[in-house]
Amino acid sequence: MSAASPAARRGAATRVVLYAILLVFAVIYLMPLYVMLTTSFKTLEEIHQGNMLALPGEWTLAPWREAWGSACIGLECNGVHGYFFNSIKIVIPAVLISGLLGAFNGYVLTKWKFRGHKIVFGLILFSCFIPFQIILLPMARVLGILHLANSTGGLVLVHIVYGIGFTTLFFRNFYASFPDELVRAAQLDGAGFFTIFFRILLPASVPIIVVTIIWQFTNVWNDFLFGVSFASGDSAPITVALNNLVNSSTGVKAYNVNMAAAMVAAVPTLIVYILAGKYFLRGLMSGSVKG
Amino acid sequence: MSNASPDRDGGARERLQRWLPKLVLSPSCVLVLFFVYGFIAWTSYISFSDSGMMPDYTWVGLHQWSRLWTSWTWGIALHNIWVFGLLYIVSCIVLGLILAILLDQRIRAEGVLRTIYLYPMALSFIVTGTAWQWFLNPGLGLEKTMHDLGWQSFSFNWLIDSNMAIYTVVIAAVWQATGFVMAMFLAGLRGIDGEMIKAAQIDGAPAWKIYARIIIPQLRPVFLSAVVVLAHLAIKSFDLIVAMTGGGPGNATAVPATFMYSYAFSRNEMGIAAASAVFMLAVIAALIIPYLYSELREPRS
Amino acid sequence: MHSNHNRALVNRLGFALLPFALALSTNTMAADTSTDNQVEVLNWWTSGSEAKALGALKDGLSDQGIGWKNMPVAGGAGTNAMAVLRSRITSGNPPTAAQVLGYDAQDWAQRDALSSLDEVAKAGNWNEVFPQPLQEFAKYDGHWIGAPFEIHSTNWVWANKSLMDELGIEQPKTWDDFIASMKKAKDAGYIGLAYGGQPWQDSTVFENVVLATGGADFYRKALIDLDPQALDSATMTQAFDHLRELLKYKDDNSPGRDWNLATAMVINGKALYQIMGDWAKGEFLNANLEPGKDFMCFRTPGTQDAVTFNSDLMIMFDTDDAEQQKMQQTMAKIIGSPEFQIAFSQIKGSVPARMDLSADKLDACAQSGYEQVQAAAKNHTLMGSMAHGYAAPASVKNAVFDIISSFVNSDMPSDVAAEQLAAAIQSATS
Amino acid sequence: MSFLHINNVHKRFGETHVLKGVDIAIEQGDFLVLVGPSGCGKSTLLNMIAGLDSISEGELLLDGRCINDVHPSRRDIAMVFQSYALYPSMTVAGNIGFGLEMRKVPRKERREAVDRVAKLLQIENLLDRKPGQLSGGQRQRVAMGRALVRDPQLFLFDEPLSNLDAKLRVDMRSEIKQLHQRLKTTIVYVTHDQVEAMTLATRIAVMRAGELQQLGTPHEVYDDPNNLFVAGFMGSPSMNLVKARIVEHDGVLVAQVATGDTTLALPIVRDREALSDWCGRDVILGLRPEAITDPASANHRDGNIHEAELPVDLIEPTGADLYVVTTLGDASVNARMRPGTPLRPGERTRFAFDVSRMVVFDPESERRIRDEQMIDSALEETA
Repeated sequence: MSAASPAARRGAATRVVLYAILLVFAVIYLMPLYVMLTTSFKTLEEIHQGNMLALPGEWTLAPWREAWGSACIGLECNGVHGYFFNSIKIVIPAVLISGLLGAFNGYVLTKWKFRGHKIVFGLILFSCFIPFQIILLPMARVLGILHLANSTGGLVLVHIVYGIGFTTLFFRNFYASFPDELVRAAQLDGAGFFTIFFRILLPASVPIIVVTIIWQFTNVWNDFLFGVSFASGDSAPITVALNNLVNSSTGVKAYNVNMAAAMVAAVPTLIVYILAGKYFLRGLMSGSVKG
Repeated sequence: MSNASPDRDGGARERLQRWLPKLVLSPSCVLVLFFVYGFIAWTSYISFSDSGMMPDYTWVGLHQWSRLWTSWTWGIALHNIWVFGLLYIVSCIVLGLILAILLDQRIRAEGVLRTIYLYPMALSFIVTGTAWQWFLNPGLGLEKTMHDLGWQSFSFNWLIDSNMAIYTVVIAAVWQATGFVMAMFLAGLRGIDGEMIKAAQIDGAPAWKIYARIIIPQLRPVFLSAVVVLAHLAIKSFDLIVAMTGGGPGNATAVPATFMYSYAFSRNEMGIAAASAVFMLAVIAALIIPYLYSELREPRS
Repeated sequence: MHSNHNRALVNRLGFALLPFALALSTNTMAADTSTDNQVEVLNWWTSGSEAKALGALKDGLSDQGIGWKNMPVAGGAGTNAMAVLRSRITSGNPPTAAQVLGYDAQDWAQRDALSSLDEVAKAGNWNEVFPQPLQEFAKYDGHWIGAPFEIHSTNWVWANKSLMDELGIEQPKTWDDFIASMKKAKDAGYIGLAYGGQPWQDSTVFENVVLATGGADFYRKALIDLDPQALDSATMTQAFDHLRELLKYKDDNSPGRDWNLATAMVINGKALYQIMGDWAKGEFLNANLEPGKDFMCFRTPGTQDAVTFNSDLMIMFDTDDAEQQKMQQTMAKIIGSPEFQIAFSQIKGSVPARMDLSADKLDACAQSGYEQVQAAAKNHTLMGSMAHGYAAPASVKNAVFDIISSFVNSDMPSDVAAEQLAAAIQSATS
Repeated sequence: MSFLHINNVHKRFGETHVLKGVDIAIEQGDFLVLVGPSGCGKSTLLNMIAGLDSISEGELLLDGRCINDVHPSRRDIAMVFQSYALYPSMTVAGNIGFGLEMRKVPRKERREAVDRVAKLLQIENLLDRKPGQLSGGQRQRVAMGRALVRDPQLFLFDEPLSNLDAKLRVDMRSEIKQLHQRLKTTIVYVTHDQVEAMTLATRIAVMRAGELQQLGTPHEVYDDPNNLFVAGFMGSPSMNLVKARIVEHDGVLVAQVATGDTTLALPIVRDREALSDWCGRDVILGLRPEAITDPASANHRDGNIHEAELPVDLIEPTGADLYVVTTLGDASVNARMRPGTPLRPGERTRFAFDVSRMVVFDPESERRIRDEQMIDSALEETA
């Protein structure tokens, strides 16, 4: 009976158009991922002869095996697995430490305000936005002096320093929504600075902890500029290794291996994102729009 | 007097408690002061020095700056960042807004679609650049696919055309960031008072007019945030260029970020590199500081 | 020294980086782990042939009871590794020695960072046996500061022999012949010139064209002396015209292509020629091709009388440790020795840096190459390669890259290009 | 010596002077309500008592001990916050017991104390819940439990009822009152709601812009306000304030109010001595709505009733009362009459003024014009 009404029919038609547009966009957005995935399962021969958009005629895991274990990056033919673990070695301490510092900062800046706390926050926050080119030269020198040049340790330090801005922003915005009275009540109850933080605020911070971890994880994992500037050779993170791999050539470009390696580099952030996409979205929001 | 001594003891502990917050904040402050502001100062100084391969603290005034501004590649880099930045910001905002409005129509699979639009943000450009580079490669990607499908006259060789290469970077960059902008707008749309829209509907306004006259004007803060975030992403864009074009063909897609890297690390021109970095910082600061200022002072009122 | 793959990033970045940009790096954190009789050597020779070539040095050292702590660079991050070397030296923790190129050795010497090799040089008569143009880089202020490993030259054409035979092409002697032969290939549906569209490759081709167009004197005046009049001259305009003509014979997909992919096009018979340094020979040999039979190597037509070269130098960092000093001297001595020079080039594809050796043990290409280098050294036509940092400092070199690549990738008129080249060099040297 | 003595306390935040020398003294068992409009400094004063804000100047004495520099946790004070400030990740029992835990009270004792308080507040069944699962009223109880469990010398309440809906607020109000009467504890209670102040307090401190306006029993503050502000602030509907002129009429001091075509002359019976100096000068009269009634409801015994016929502008029945609005001078005046009084807007009717309850203010200083002795006698009355 709804079909009878012309208005309803027009409404239904609009819905169809609406879904069609959204679907087309979805296809466009998925295309690169699709191409990467299918290509990584194709043989080189099929890549050169077949259609980019076609599914693999014959599925092969060889490109993945090669990318992981035996592809040549620069001159070493051990695949990306070593660099993958480099990235893990970098990402775990960097995320944990910058997250903890950010949590402390957010706690102090919202619950233990002092004269000039806004200026301090502004100064910390501004560090999120600086073009990192401005710190490349002195950082290279400082890392050298600290004997951290070309080591994963150096990258951990770099990511901590330049992650503090975002983690502080997240925790500050989150704790700002906690009533100050909570801290006052706890003080009256006799709890000190750390007790209040660890017993009262931190247990209630699970959502923002998840957001921060996801945000920092993707940022650190996906970093290229710092990796390429401060680490090379054996200590390079996966992004740098991937770029080197893709641009290493021995006469033939092994696109399938490149794509497999790209997928290896993408899988951790993709998994994190798909598993915790909602939180990720929230993290993006609190990173940009005032929460 | 017997209870005076525990009080005094408590005094010391209380003093510690009073200092604890600042003490806890101080490592971050020290790190940020040194690694951000100290480094900014150092780089700024270097931009006025005679530094080449190694830092050299001889003051040369504006020499490096005048070399920067007469540099031919810097001109290209500036031109490119203008073209890139403008197209990138406008396209992201237009597309992001459209997607957000479409998704806001009580769409059935909203969660899935949102995830699809947003996932590029989770990937490194080094990863997706690999795909895009291949996708847009005339000999292998889209062009070849179209030819295979029988569309022989199809031609898309922007990636290797020095006049068009920068646009391929725009395409990939927009693809990556639109989802993010969409998410911002979506959150903005959800935050709008529904009663106002009901009132407009009762007044008989058609849907597009409600959007154009009532809803979109209210998203002003989101526009502002989006522009700020996108502008700073654009100026910082580095891996995106490296992964897609490497700054080429020739210097066709050089931007300030790649310019600085090249002058600092391969051309032994630390002075010019520092000047270009300071310039980038100045542009971003001009954008960000007023924004941060307004964001931070607002809660006071 | 041309590692096959490790300039990946460098090339991709397209920052007009030399394939042999200084890529010194370490994969350990500090040198204080080095034991008493061990040398720590920064280098980027890690490909099969390069590592093997370096093995000659390692063996020589171990004969003297000196241990070897290799610090090879994997991956192509040459530029940032340079930053690492900088910070290691400023933080007072230099390696024993490092492999560097041309102007970088001079830069470090200028900073008093290097040990003098005068004693070894005197004993080995280096002043006589190494060609003068190379000494300009290996010596600073009259003192030896670098031990040259070898000489690479860049004005080579690599050709597919069977394709030449098929098309009835003789080895071209003049520029016009050269162009004519490529036209023939193009008309027959082949690619005339295998071309890698990266700034350093653009400039490698360009320096060949300049040398072929203007001759050795002009090359020196324009690209080494950086004479503004020569740079913005009719001859330079003509050189750009020639380059433009040459570019007609490349394929459209060249931008960004690695040099070895271009070499592969010659090997596969897709393309007739490639203009590239003698490291390209390694690719042919790897494909089990034989010089003279399967592929041809000849000087770029019009440049037969001259050689543009580059060379790896081992520089030793100044140290107070007497033990280390002794080992540095020993290492320099080994590098300068005739046996090492031959053995090294045999593996690496280059020719010895010493001019007083017998070429018997080298392959055909290297034999003729060595003769040509010797002749050029005698005739003062052995000149540093602009594209590889032996003609001008990095800042100038990259300014040149900017213009050349821009010319290659656009339809810039030749006279404008010459004018801009002069202006860019002027700006870089100001 | 008073139990809690706030002695000339100042608070400055940078340039702004938030508290300008406040003096308050209360006895053990007193229920002091700090009342005033927002921004008057009452919450700041409460926080200073708690030790959560520092004291810029002056002295704070609790049971004879100066606590200016004593840490909040050692002042033996408990506080109930406006937002309740329940620890979100702890159960109700954890919340209530946290203060004891911090004071290293053994687990068993703690459990007993928590159970005792939970029973007192009838929240035994909620002990294992998290604050997020509680209703507003339940949270309020937990917050009180957290304060009660510690059995402190002094309780502080910071607008504890303002987040509750109207009905619950009234219920909780009387519970707090009962609790106070049962436990005989000393309480300092901040509110901006003058009804709460009136119903709960044994002593009310009315504050405005960092200054104490009046300290007294609810009755004093209500009937005998120190100044125009206190008069206007306390009571709902608020006191009627009308411009008048003091004249001597046949040897009788009257306040003349020009209203429409007639002039109303209200005889002065209170503060006569002080007002005799004000002959021929303008003043402001203050009359509670309940002091203006219909003649039948008026208390005629003391002969202090003065009647006048005035127009009825508006009638507002509230069920219990009928408020009638008329015009006196140039001001609208509220009168409280018996419900069911047959009136219609536009009519004229007789109003009975209880002049014994009339207070008079100096229009310039806004101070009350009153006899010295009257204060003394008022104090004696209450004592």
